[in-house]
Amino acid sequence: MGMEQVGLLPAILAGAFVVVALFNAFLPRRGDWLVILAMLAVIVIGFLVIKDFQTYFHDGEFMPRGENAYSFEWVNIGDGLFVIDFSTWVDSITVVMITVVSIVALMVMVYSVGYMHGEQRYGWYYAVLALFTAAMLTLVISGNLLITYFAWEGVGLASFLLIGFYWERQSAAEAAKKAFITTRIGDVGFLIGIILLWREAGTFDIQQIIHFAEEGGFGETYLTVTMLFLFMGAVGKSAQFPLHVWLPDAMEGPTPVSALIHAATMVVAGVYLVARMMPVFDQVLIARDVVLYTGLITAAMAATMGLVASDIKRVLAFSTVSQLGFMFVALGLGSVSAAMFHLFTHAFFKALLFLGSGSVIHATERQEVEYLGGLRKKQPITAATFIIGSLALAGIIPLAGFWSKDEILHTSLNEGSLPVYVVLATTAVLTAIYTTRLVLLTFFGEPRDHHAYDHAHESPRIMTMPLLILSVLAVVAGFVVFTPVGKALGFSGGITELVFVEEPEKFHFDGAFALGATLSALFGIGIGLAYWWGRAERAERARSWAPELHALLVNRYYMDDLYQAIINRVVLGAAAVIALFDKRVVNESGIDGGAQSVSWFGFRLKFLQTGKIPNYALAMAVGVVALALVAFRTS
Amino acid sequence: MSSNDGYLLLALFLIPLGTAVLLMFVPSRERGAIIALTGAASFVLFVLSVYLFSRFDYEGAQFQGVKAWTWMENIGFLGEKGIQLKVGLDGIAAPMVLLTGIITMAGTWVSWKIQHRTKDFFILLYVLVAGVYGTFVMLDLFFFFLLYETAVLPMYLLIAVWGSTRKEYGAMKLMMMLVAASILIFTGIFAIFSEAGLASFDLTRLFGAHYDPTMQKIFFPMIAIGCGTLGGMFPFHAWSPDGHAAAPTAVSMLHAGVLMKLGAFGIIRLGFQILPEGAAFWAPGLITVGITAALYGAISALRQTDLKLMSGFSSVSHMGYVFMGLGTLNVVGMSGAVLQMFAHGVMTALFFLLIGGLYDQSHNRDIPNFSGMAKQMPIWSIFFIIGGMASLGLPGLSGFVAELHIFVGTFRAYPIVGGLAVLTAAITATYLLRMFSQAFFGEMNPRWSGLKEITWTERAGATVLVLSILALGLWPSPWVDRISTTLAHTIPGVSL
Amino acid sequence: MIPLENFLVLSGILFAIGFYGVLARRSAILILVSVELMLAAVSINFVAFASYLDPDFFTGIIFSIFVIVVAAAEVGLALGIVLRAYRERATANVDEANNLKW
Amino acid sequence: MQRIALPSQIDRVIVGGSLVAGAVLVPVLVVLIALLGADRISGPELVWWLLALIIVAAALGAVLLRNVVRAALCLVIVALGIAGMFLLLASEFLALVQVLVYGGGVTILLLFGLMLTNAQDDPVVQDGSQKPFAFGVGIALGAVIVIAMTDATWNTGTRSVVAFRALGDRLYRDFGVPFEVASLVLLVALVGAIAISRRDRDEEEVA
Amino acid sequence: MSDLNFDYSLLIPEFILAGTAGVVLLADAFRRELRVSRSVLPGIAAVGALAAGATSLLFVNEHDNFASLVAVDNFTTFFRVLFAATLFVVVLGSYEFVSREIRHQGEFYAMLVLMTLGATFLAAAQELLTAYIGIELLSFSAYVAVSLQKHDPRSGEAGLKYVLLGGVASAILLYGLSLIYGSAGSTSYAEIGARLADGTEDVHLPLLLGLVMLIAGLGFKASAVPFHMWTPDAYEGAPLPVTAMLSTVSKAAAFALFLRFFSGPLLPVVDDWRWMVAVIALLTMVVGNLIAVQQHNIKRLLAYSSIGQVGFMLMAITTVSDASASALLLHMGGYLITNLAVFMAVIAFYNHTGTEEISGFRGLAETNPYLALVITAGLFSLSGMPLLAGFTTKFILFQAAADGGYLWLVSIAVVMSTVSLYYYLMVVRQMYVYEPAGQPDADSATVHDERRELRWRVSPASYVTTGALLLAIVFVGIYATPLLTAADRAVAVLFPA
Repeated sequence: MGMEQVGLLPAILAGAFVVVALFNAFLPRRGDWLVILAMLAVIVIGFLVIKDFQTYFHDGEFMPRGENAYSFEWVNIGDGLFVIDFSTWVDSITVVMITVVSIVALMVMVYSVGYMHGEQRYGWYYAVLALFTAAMLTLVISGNLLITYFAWEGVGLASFLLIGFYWERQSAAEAAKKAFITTRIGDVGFLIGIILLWREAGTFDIQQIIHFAEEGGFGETYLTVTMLFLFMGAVGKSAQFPLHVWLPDAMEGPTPVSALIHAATMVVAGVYLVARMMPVFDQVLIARDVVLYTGLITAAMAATMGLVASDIKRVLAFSTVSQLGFMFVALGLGSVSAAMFHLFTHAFFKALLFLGSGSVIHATERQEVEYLGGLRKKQPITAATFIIGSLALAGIIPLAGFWSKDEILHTSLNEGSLPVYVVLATTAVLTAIYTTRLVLLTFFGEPRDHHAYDHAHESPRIMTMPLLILSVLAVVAGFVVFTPVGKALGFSGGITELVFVEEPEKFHFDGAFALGATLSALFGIGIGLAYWWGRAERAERARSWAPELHALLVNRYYMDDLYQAIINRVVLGAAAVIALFDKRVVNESGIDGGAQSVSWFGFRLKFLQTGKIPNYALAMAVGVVALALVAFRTS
Repeated sequence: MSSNDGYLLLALFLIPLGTAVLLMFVPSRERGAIIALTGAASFVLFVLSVYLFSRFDYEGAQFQGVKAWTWMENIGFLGEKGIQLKVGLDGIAAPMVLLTGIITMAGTWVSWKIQHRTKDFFILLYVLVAGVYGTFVMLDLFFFFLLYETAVLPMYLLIAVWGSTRKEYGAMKLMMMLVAASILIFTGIFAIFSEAGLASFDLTRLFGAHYDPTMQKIFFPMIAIGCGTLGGMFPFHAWSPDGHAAAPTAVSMLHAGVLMKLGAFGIIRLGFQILPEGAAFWAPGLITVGITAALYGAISALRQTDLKLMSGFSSVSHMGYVFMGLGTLNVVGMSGAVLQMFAHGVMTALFFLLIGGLYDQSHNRDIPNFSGMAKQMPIWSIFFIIGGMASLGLPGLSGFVAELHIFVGTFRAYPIVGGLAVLTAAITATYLLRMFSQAFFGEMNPRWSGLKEITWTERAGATVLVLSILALGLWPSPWVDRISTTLAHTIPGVSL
Repeated sequence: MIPLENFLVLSGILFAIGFYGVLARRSAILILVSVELMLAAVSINFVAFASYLDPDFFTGIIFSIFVIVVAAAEVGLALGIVLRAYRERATANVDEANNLKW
Repeated sequence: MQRIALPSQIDRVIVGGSLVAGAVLVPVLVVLIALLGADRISGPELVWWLLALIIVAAALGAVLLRNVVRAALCLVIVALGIAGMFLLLASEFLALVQVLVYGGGVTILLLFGLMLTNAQDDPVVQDGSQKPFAFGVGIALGAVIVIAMTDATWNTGTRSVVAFRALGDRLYRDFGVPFEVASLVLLVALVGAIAISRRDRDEEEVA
Repeated sequence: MSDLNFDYSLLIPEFILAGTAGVVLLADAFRRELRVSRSVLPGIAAVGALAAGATSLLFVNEHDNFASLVAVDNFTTFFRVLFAATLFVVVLGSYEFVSREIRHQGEFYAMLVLMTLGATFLAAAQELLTAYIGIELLSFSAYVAVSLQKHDPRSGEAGLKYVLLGGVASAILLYGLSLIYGSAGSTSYAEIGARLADGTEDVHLPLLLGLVMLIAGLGFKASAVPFHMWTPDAYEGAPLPVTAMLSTVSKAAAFALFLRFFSGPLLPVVDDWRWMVAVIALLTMVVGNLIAVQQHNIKRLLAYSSIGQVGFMLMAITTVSDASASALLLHMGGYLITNLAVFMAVIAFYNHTGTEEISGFRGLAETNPYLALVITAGLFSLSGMPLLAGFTTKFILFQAAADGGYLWLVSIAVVMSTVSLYYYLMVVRQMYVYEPAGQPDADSATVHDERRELRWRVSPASYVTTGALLLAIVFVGIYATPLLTAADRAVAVLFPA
């Protein structure tokens, strides 16, 4: 079992999806075990694939281009003119992604057994989880941009289905719609980008495109435009400014789904994509700058919004958006390694946080922080793991988040510029602040909704187990960058080398820098503690202190309203105009008018038929005379 | 494909014709007999269609299974092989035959619940089917057009008698517009025949004949508009929303599913294959019309509240892709057009089937009136969502494969238009998801608590259609190979 | 010798006068009278042509005989029909026979 | 129903017509005779002119006169004039036929018709409202014909009197079939006129 | 002169028809003495028609003429058979109608027979006089037949209009014939052709005028605009079988003469008359079809529709050639069959309902589906819908005209053909879409049974005739080869290679 069989990963889950989706009513426990078993099998095979990958790695002479490990010709027109290969591609990025996806997915699936217990459409839930994971795995192993797109849309579909899982709630239905349409707009760009790449390179194969780009096959402007289009897809999927609006709403879905899809895996597809295409981005620095600033704006903006959000999941969502912004900043600076590293660690602690918040929601059936509080007594495990996750997010040494965020900050100063670094560092402080706020309001202080508090209890073990596992990962995941750990994991040069294959560089650990980062995180935590410790009402004060700013943040910079206005006024307005055009001009004037004019002519002409013999004779006479006159004239 | 398969091609339209004739002699009270007869006929047709599609040798670009029977020869202006009953299949017609088989079967199944003059309905329906099949396999211009018109002929009664809402208006509009469009085809055919000077209507010979370039430039748009009207080409699409809104379920299915494809097929056969220079000259026009229609239909659909009207405009939009694909003049884009013909056929048939399943119970199709239908009719909703996803071009479903080819082909020729086309797909997503979120999700409207899930025949029909959507979406090569080989080798002036 | 044109012009004038009568008259019988004028003009033409251009076969003269006979028969038949119409509406005014129109 | 006495009508027509004809014809006759005397025209031509004048005048009378009986009688004059023309054209037989059929049968029929329909009761309605158009078209038609006739170059040959025998030969032998068909036409006219105009007394038999 | 052929056996079908007419008249006159009921009259007429048609078939591929007046060739045979068959169908299909509506049945059938006889002469004539007398026989018997529905004042009015305008038209035609006689110096087609081929410079204008008048006269018979004005009125007023005859035999005969005369003798001067026919064809198809849209009476509708059809047929005269001539004959055949089917069905309908209004056809599909089917098939065929005769014949006719270089005219014809579909659909809509008058709109089973009570049957004779015609429509629509072959052979004599 090796890299050639990597295609099995999604295939198994896809099979599970089909079986469970169609027959869940007939399966014991609605088939959740089937999906989890499939997931386990995937992990096993995934492990074997990585092992196989390591053998290449061990050869000293690393062969990341194991060539397209497996290829199946899906479409072939004109003998190679237009070919779509179902080819797989395994390299270091793939390995990271497979690891993240399979671990988080398994955790979420296990967790869901408890969380979703008793839900109607329980089987359907698992089926879609399987579908999602299959699509996500396809996305990361694909060696062909179109297949990537294929999977890209597949995860979007699964996301849509899961956000709208509680479709009886109008808000969920709306959120699902919003998520789908918003990401779809990004996908338009993605598809255009893919086709533009094909147009010049003549292939959809990623490696061939990269090769083509590196040889300078594309024109400069052309490639810039193309890569910006491609990046649109990433912006949509990874909820970057200005298409970030869907992700907070996506929290309408079940919380485990948020953990899996909207924190750990699907939303990082954009990061993955840019990382995957980085050699091409390298050819056009303008495009990379766009990536950088998009990430920067998003990171800062989302963090500020996270400060005031009241919904526990939304805070996490804004945090996700913000952290994704960090990753894009890294990518924009050309540092795939930093981005992927952050992606890796973020997946674990953010999944942990989401699952933890799910545990809270499960217990209290409330998710607004105003109504929570003091839960640490009722839910000690949840609280503990949640705090670990929060610290990781805030970037406290030596938790996972610290290492990766530090790497990004480091890169931003080294590769970027001071302003970029300042903004990012400020954002990191903000991150620490809202994280602290979240933790304090949820687990500390007095319970503000006693009804919810009284019914609260620790979640069952099936839910806490994944929390514990993930919290461990949130602690240790960052250590993989150290060479000994990497070697212990079977990567001879450590994971750093794995990620920095092209031009091996070391993990930039800089003591002073790290100290600064830690201090700034602690500073943020301090602010949070000082402000919210035991005093939830401070939120009210914040509102009165700067009402406009507060309103701006609570209303998410009015971007949702702006979009709504655009849709209502511009799009629907245009639709109304065109509908009117269709009705009046095309139908009533064009078609009915044509028919009526025939009828009108008939109506007029029929009165020639007066019924009087002399008139009839006159017609004949006129006919004869006219014909004769014309005849005479022409001859 | 051996030439003996020509007999099967002949059977393709003789069977429905025979069924129609047989039905005339079945007493209208014998519903069982009617159902048995139509069921058997549709199944046989389906099997035949699948068989022929699979037997088609995709390596060969030429017409396969060619058989000819002399009909008129050396009479009047007709010379050697003047008019023949000549059948044959190429890679463009093969998927169309398959499409017809699928939709005929599904359409027959869902029509069994018609109570009012069932027999007459099926007679007309099978005449229509005969016309459609015949047009696809016919290699004689005279019979091509005869059967083309045959497919249009029963529409008036089918809509006016068995339709709903503004059925008389819709029926009359549809019929008159389509027949009016035939004027242009008629004229074009006359001109082609005269210009070719072969004294023969044999299409394969007409393909090779010499036509004056000016003449081609004059008559290609006539053919394109004439056939395009049946294909819902903007701005001659006006019959489509109204006609579909009024038509009974199976008729909408067949009409939007197959008949509109007949229009595009006509453009390929008569326009591209006979008048290639005209086609080359007018290709930008086709592209313009196509992208306009795609955008126009999609934006109009945003505003529609009637489900069928929305599907109607959606069809206009999707058929716009077809014309766009044809206008690219390259194999990828044109293959996309043909794929889209198939894909749109199946998915629009699914739409109409499902809308019919709802309307028969609720007598209402207004989207704002519905809410939370997924609760009341989950199976129906799932089918609908699959159809919708196919329509908005979700990978893995048929629509994506087709649209991808069209986009790629268009980008090759006209990148900006291609961009607009991809954008249209996003608009499609918008109106479909608006509809889903409004009608399917949310609180269930108690007014509809009496609605039942769609019947078993409808489920069966929908399943067949969904399977077709998935088949093309997941494994397109059987289609693509047949189509692209034929396009690359049989149409002069088409680049790779 | 009288030029052929003389006869032809005369016949033409007669024909035109007859046609004028058909157009201007309202009485069915007077229309018949006018038609007879036209037919008479035809006869002149035929006979003139026959004797000037076709003296050997004089088909025109034969034709004229038929024309005269048919014209007479036509008058008879038409009168029958006119009488019937007259009985139904008590007028021979053709303008009033216009129930069938449009 | 008051019927106007036929004889007095005819008297008036004859007297009035003669006066009018005399007033017109005498000067013309004088002119023509003068021309003849000057050898400008031949004898037959003189006759032709006279006849033509009479024919045209009578034809005009037939279509213009308000009195229907006078109009019908004008037709007789035309018919007789044309018979004269036939004589000029050397077809005595045809002249005979013309006089018999027109001067006799047709005219009588028409007069009977006039009387049976009381057409003269209401003389003002005789001309229709489209008279101006009729006039224009009539002039135009006449002009067209005259232009055509005078424009042509007729290739006239020698004329000879048609022998009765030859005529009979041609009529009954060569054109035997049309002749027979003509008899069918007459049969139709006869049967039809009777069937149509007959007052049905046997109506009860029909039901 | 003595070399003329006086073989009277060539005229056997005509003699049979004439005899039939005589026998019918006598049998009616002496029916009391002979103790026969009136129902023998249609029998006699039908047998006569059959005999005439059958004997005509003896002359297939004969190429002879009678006294240079009447040609007996394939062309004649084609029309003889066509006319005899039409007569047979009309007599058979209208038997019930006539026994109810017509008082003078003997005269009526005799007139129908004599119309047919006149029409065959038109088709067979080799010489203008014969053609003329044929026209008059056809016209006279038509005048009489139109007026014979004596209890209906419309019949008398129609007869009056027809006979007066017919007189004018025949005068115009005669004047035209006299001019052609004068220009060519003969009335024989062959000689006219020969003389015109020698050059017409000397007599160009008279010839042109003659052509105009000839076209006007024949246009009157064929009801071409603007000489068509009598048509709607006469069709509406006439008894239904006569309308059927007028729209079929009378028209076809005019076209037979058109073909014979214009394709041979007038071919040398084709440039002089071609545009005239084209203009008239254009006017005819446009005016006929447009006015038809506004009609409420089925007979009137069919009258205008037949005018439209004449426009189409005139196109074939415009592009005179053997191809278009055979296409014309094919179309003529198809048109005759179709029109007869419609008329026979309308007659059957009228017999039961007594209405000619289009709105009276409401719900016919419920009350008599068979009849509705026949009418629908007929109307669709007239509008040129496929699988029916109209499509094939029209397609070939139009293609022939297009090949003749008149594509613009053809395209207008196709447009008008579409307009025609519109008004045919209005009739179809009444039959199929609307419920029978006075019926509730419901489809419960009980109402369904009650509807069954509304069903009525057509008489066996109507059933047989309409059924046979329906089959013929479909047969020609699907396999027109035999008819086209016959047409081709028929016109072969007009265009010797």
